[in-house]
Amino acid sequence: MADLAIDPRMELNPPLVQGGMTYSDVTDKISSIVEGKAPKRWYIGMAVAVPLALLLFACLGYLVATGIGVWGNNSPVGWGWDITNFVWWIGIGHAGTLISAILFLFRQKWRTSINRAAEAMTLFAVACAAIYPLFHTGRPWRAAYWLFPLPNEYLHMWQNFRSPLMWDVFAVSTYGTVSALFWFVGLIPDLATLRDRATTPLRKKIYGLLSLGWRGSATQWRHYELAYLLLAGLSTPLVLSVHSIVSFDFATSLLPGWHTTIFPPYFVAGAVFSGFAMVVTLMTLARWIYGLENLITMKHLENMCKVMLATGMIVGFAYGTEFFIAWYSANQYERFIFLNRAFGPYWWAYWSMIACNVVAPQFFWFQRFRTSIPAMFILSIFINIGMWFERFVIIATSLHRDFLPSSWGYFRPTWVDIGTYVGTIGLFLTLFLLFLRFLPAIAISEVKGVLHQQVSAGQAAPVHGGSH
Amino acid sequence: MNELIQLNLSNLTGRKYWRSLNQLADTPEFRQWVEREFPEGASELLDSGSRRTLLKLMAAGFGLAGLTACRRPVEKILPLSKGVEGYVHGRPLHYATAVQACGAATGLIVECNDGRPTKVEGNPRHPFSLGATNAFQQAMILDLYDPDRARQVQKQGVKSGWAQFESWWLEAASKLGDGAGLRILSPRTASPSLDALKAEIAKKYPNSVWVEYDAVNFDRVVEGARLAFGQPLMPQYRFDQADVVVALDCDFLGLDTMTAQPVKQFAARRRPEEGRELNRLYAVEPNFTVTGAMADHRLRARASDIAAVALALARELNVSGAELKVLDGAGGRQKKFLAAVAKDLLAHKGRSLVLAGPRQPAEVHALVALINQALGNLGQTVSYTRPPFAPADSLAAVRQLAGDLAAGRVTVLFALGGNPVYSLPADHNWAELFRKTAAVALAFDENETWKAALWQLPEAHPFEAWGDVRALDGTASIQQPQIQPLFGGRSALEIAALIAGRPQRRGYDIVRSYWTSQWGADAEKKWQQALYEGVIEGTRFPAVEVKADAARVLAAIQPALKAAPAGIETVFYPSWHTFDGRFANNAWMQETPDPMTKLVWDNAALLSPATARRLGVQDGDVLELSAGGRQIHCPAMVLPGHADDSISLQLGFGRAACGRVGRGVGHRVEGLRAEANFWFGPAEVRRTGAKYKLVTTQEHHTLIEPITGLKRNNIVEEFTVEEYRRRAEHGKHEPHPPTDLFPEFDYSKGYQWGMAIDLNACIGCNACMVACTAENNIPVVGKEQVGKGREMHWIRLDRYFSGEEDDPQAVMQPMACVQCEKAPCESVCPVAATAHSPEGINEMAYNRCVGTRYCLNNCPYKVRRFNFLNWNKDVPEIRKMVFNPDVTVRMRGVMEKCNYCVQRIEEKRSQAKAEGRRPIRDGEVLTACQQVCPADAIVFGNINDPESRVAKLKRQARDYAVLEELNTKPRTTYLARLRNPNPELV
Amino acid sequence: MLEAVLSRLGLPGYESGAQQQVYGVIGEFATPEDLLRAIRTARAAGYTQMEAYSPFPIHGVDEALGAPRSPLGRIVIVFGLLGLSAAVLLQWWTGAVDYKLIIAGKPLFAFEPSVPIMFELSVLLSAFATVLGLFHLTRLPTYYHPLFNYSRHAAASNDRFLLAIEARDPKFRAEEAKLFLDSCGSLHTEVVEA
Amino acid sequence: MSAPFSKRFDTKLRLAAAAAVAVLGAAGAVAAYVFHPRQLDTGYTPVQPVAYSHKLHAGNLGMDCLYCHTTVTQASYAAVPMTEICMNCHVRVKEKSPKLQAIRDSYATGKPVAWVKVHRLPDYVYFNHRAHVTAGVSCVSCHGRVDQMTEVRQVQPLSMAWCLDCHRNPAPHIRPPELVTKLDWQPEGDPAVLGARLIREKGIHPPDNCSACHR
Repeated sequence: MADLAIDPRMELNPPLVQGGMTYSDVTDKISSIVEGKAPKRWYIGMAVAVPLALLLFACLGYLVATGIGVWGNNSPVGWGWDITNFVWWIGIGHAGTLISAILFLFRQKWRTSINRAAEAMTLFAVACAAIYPLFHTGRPWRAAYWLFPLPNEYLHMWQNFRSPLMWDVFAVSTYGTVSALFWFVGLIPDLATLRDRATTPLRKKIYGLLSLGWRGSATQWRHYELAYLLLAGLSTPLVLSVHSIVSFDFATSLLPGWHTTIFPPYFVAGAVFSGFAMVVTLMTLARWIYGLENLITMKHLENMCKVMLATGMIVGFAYGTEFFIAWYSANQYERFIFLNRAFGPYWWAYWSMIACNVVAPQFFWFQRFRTSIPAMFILSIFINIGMWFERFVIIATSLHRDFLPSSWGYFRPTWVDIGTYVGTIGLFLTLFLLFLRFLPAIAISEVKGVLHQQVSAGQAAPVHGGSH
Repeated sequence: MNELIQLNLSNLTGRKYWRSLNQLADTPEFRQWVEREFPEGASELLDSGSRRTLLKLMAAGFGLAGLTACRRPVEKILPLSKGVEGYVHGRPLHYATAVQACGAATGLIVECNDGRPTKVEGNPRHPFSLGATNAFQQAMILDLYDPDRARQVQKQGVKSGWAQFESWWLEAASKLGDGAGLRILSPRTASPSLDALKAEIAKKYPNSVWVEYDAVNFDRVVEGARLAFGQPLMPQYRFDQADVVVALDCDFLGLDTMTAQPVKQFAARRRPEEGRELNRLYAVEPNFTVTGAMADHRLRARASDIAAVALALARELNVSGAELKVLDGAGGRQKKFLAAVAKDLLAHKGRSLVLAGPRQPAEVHALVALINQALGNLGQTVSYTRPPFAPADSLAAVRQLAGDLAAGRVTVLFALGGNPVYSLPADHNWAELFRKTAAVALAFDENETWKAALWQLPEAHPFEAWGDVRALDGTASIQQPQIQPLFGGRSALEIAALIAGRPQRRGYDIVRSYWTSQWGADAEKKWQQALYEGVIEGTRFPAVEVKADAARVLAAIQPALKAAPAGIETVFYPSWHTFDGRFANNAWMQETPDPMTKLVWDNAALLSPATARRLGVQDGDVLELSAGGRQIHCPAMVLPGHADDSISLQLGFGRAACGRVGRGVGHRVEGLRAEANFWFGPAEVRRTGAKYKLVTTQEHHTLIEPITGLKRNNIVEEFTVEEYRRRAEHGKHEPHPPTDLFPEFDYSKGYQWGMAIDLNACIGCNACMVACTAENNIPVVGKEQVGKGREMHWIRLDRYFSGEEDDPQAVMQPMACVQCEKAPCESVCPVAATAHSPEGINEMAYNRCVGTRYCLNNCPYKVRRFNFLNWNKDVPEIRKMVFNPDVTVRMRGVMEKCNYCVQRIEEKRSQAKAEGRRPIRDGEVLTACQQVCPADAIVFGNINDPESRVAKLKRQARDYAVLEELNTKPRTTYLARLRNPNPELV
Repeated sequence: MLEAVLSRLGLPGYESGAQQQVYGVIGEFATPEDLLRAIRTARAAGYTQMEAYSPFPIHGVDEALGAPRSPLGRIVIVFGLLGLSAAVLLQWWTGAVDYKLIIAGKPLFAFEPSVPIMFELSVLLSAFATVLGLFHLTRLPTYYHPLFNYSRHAAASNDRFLLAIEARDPKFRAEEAKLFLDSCGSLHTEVVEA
Repeated sequence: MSAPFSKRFDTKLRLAAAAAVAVLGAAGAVAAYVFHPRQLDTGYTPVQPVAYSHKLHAGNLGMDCLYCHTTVTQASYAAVPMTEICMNCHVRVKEKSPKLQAIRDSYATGKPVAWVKVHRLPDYVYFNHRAHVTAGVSCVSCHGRVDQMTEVRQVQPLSMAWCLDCHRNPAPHIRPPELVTKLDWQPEGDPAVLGARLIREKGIHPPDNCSACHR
């Protein structure tokens, strides 16, 4: 974070809110997205996203009816795309919490106009992620047995809380819940704004109910600010814990390539990496759809590029460390598994990962790339792909050639694997577009708060006379 | 005893019998109920395996297993109306019987649950079983319930009946006169009762001919003895007496003897712990067989070069005193090898044994007999008795038959069993010839012969029919039915009786009367005893005193031994999957991998790496093989250690007329197999350019890592006898106990189950795999799924090659769940579906498993198997009769694995408790794999009892744990493979 | 029917004899600074029961209004510890007491593998406590409030800053208060009934 | 502009919320009771093809359970008797009774009588009568006072939890094996004391690991 710690005085310069906007301009601009008609581009987006989402449900239905055999999973590769996608989605979720919580604690004011969308992204990513652990058993109804420690008079049986999967259940569900709370608490004042602006009685009722009767009284703000701070404080260790615990799924096993101690930090860095990549992808899209240049400024995007550069380097370093430790451990299996990653049957996956995760972010050393929308869009896509490959490499290449050469195998995805994965992307985009359409995509009150500081620093014109 | 059989057969037909007593939840109400409850899943439910599966899905449906109880399917209990002697519902009954293959019988004991045979075991009293069986005999039980069996008497495919057939026959018989037009074609049989009937038929129809033919037979062995000693004889080997064994193209541990006896005897000499010194095995062979894998020294030679090798060996040993002409072919390396072998043999006169395989010509067998005689082995390690079957040159007889058929000299042809149209030499179009006459086919399934016949009669399974059979040494056994014919089939014996015009035609009467006439006075007692023991006293043939004049024999045979022509030759072998085609429709066998190639659901043209390189052939390239104007296509597969310029082909595939399992599986090589190259002969090879997908269960076949080229050392341990002796002096090396994070769990009390597997005894014969499949209701998944790595075998045989690719050594490693005390699978299961019993068994609770597959990922031995799909979905009703009622049938989404046959442990435990709460004795609980193992390589027991066999073995210096350094503390440990090399050859 | 019961109970909204009550006087200001100035003057003038309404939190308002610190933190701590102990109990009781299954020869209960769930449950309950605490302290959801009777209340969630002198203020006299707020530079002042 | 929601709305909202909580709580409690195996699984009393009364035979006539259920001491199943066994007596006793027609038919034709199963365990459960009976667990522990039932009724839930309760604390259910079929037998004093003694003497330790029942 060091490179991000902006001096409180410097943070206003260049101003985060541009185009000499006033409080009401902020309100109008953001609210208009929700109140006005959806632009054509939004419909284009939905036209792409919704069919894919439907494909997801088709694939899941087929899976449940037939069995895991419709995927490519086999012995020895018991986990394939299912868990790969799970880890990938969870990782993507991290950026949202990180932006809204950690940057909040670090007083990174520039977070304000992106945190809302980022949090939404978190929720939707977690939702997509949650699909996999549930369905990768092929019999999701059995989940009742293991997701919750239900006391029951029939079995006297309990979960095995030593299992990292059990930790996962708690970590992911907690993460999802807390993120949702955090997100909703942030929404309340803005929903009140929409309520007050509402022209139709229906909107007034809906937003009225959602905003819980928020009035913005000093008393409310007093508790509200503390609550927000506390949630941020809780989310920060939480977000770090989630991917650490996900990494335990692998780290606590004894499989060469999984059984390693650097996984927690390495996974968290990777998560932030991929998360920010996804934020950039979505923000550039949102900007394109709604023209939010003055709110999502180049400064936001450039900062995020810097974060990607930093985390990208951490991840790259982790790759190197793995090889070093493998060699240094003098453990035959460990050594083989890593050489096998780079030069075995899955070499293509490994080198795609390196190209996307280590090489691609290097462009961000240059401001030209950090400030070019097309460049960062493309690079962010590359990073998303690269991070998917990272998870695939970790899972598949470690599993397919473990201890006994007699039971070595190979994993080939089926069309159902692919459909399920693409489907979750569709679901994710659908949810995100709906969010853009019906909820304030940018935290109105927070932006005004920032604007107020600019005003008091004499950088903006808050009001042009009374707006009667 | 026989009353019992009569009774329980007269009661009900097998099917109903089973349905009722097993209380299958299959009543109409139940089915309706299911449909009501699960409109969508119902279809899946109704044809998904047994009701166990049904209920499991219901449990799933309600989320909590207990809730199933709240919806109560009405289940009926249908007790017998009248009792059956000795029958207790829920307690299996065991009956002794015997089955024969290729004229050799093996004694069996069949377990029957509620009237349905479910499991085959060896009969310890039978000299060729000694309590063990091979894989095929284990799989026979599945054939019994094969839904594709012939079910109906037909005339040219039109439904008919036994009565119609009999009247037709009486009609036809009346026209037969002296029987000049009568031909009977049957597999080799060694059945006293049938011999008696043959005699009657011969008396009734003096000019009739009874031809016996088997695609795999011992003709040449017997002929060889005739050459050597002037009379047709069958060699009887004593491998346990031989310190040095030289096998010339003889897979005596594998498919060249269909019995367990040689393995038992051989393995007895591979256990240094038992004090006797290790024997030494030299193998000279074209194909890389399991015998070759066990050999201490192995010489690759084409089948046609074996004669040269034998002759060279004979000269080295100076069998005749006179100088022998040696065929060219024995090259430099061979000479060195043979010199060493000869020296070793001479050093062990009377305690050595040379033998040749049934593929080799009679001359070679004669020469081998001579060698043994010269070494003074006759009467020591090999003796000769008269063969249990009528000796005859079946190829000549078949040629004659073809001629007669072609010339229309045959009016009625009986094909009693087997599948001649498929397996007879390709010189003639047998289907055509059969159609030229009134052919009567008694066939087990609607096979090629059935299709070509006029009358089509369903044959009874050996477990359905009375009979008697002789083992190779003459020992006779009664073949006792376990269940009434499921589809009203009859046995060859009964048809023969019909032909002979006997008044009594029931198999029981035929067999009973024959033996009563033999026994006279106390027949009843003897009969009871025969049924009970499974062998008949004093029927073994005495050894014949033989002496051959070396010079004369050599003079006679040397001209016959010709130098082998250069160039590629093809050799025909029985298949580990279908043997000669008879098991083609047996899914268990199709899915059990070939021990050397690990190939499933296919056969292939095996060739050496060098030859493959020369021909530019890779695995899966389809070859066109041609000889004598005949062509066949077969995919190639490179087998390290195979002899150059030789192609091994396995019989019994590409069945055109066969059940749903075997139809079109593999490629038919019989099309190339004529009288001239019946066993081997020159052939042309051409690449067709086509590709064919061959599926194996083992992707990587050595312990050498790719990329690094390092060897993995802690999986298989091998020592030479010398190294081992030195090691043994230091005693067993105990690994430094690693310091654990947590205190050890206390396993010091009560029974603690453990297993020791002797890699030095295991020959990799697959018997354990099939036995496990039968015992534990293990599903079959098919070629495609195996190709995806989804085979379900709880125990598998890992085969690793070592040494150079062209001439490697091989070692077999049976690998099942090793029951780790610190099981990596347990700690990762989120629902505790796999946990440890206080007795050290890593248990799998199927009904608890949710299917995360984490345990599979974390298992370093990769022995866990996952039901990726509902493998039991399409199991036909009749096929369900083979299920073991003591083991749950698993549904999809459930993990499963070996659990040391815990159902057998629990059975013995409750028995021991019922008998005054006595402790379970050592050796009382036998796991399925242990019980069947012909090499006694698997020992199971209580490791807490220092006197138990397993505990003793685990104290051996060669006992080791696979992947010891992972500190999983496996309960199954292995005894290192030992090799006993000849110093002169290393 | 229900209505009758409710009015007999005299619950909020059903008070018998809807006597006209006054919530207070609300004035509107253009900037936070103006608002703060107004509050300070009002305090100086002796008003104690006041409430400010703004589209975003303004630093200094609480001090100006003399409001106490929020007790939310203490609530959250308590629930956090509750979650922690719940996690320990759950894992210890299920594993070591209720069903003693031997898992990989490990102890029936150990601290190390229990940490993740201990942490997660603490965070979960803390988060719930935070949100429910917030709702409790700010009386959310409460859909009716006199503020909404103020004709320009919508401005409070947009770009205006309101100050209300409430009727319960001992010093409250509607007319005085109105004049007072105007004097503070209120752009629009109203007497708002409850 | 007037307020979007009236004061009454809040009141109603709170009342509704309170009501919802109350209803859900009640529903939960009811479900917990109804779905408890004690309620759900017990009491099943199917109509049998032959109106056989255990009360008459085992109770009034005092026939021993083992007379008909011959296999309990030898096998895992407690076999329902063969028609033959009924006929042992009923060739002479009530040989004309129309109630017994089904029995006589079965005996004549060899077709079994289709009794309806009362005590059903899920299929992946392997219960062994021999193991329990020989250890001294009385029939009554699982089947109740069958000797007082005209129609056999399931009196115990037969759920896994229920099995475990006894496996973890067998003492109250252990008696001398020769007395297992004496359904009305009561030891003088606390049965648990006697049970504990027998357990000590015979070294009975009921397993509670998975494969004890699931294979």
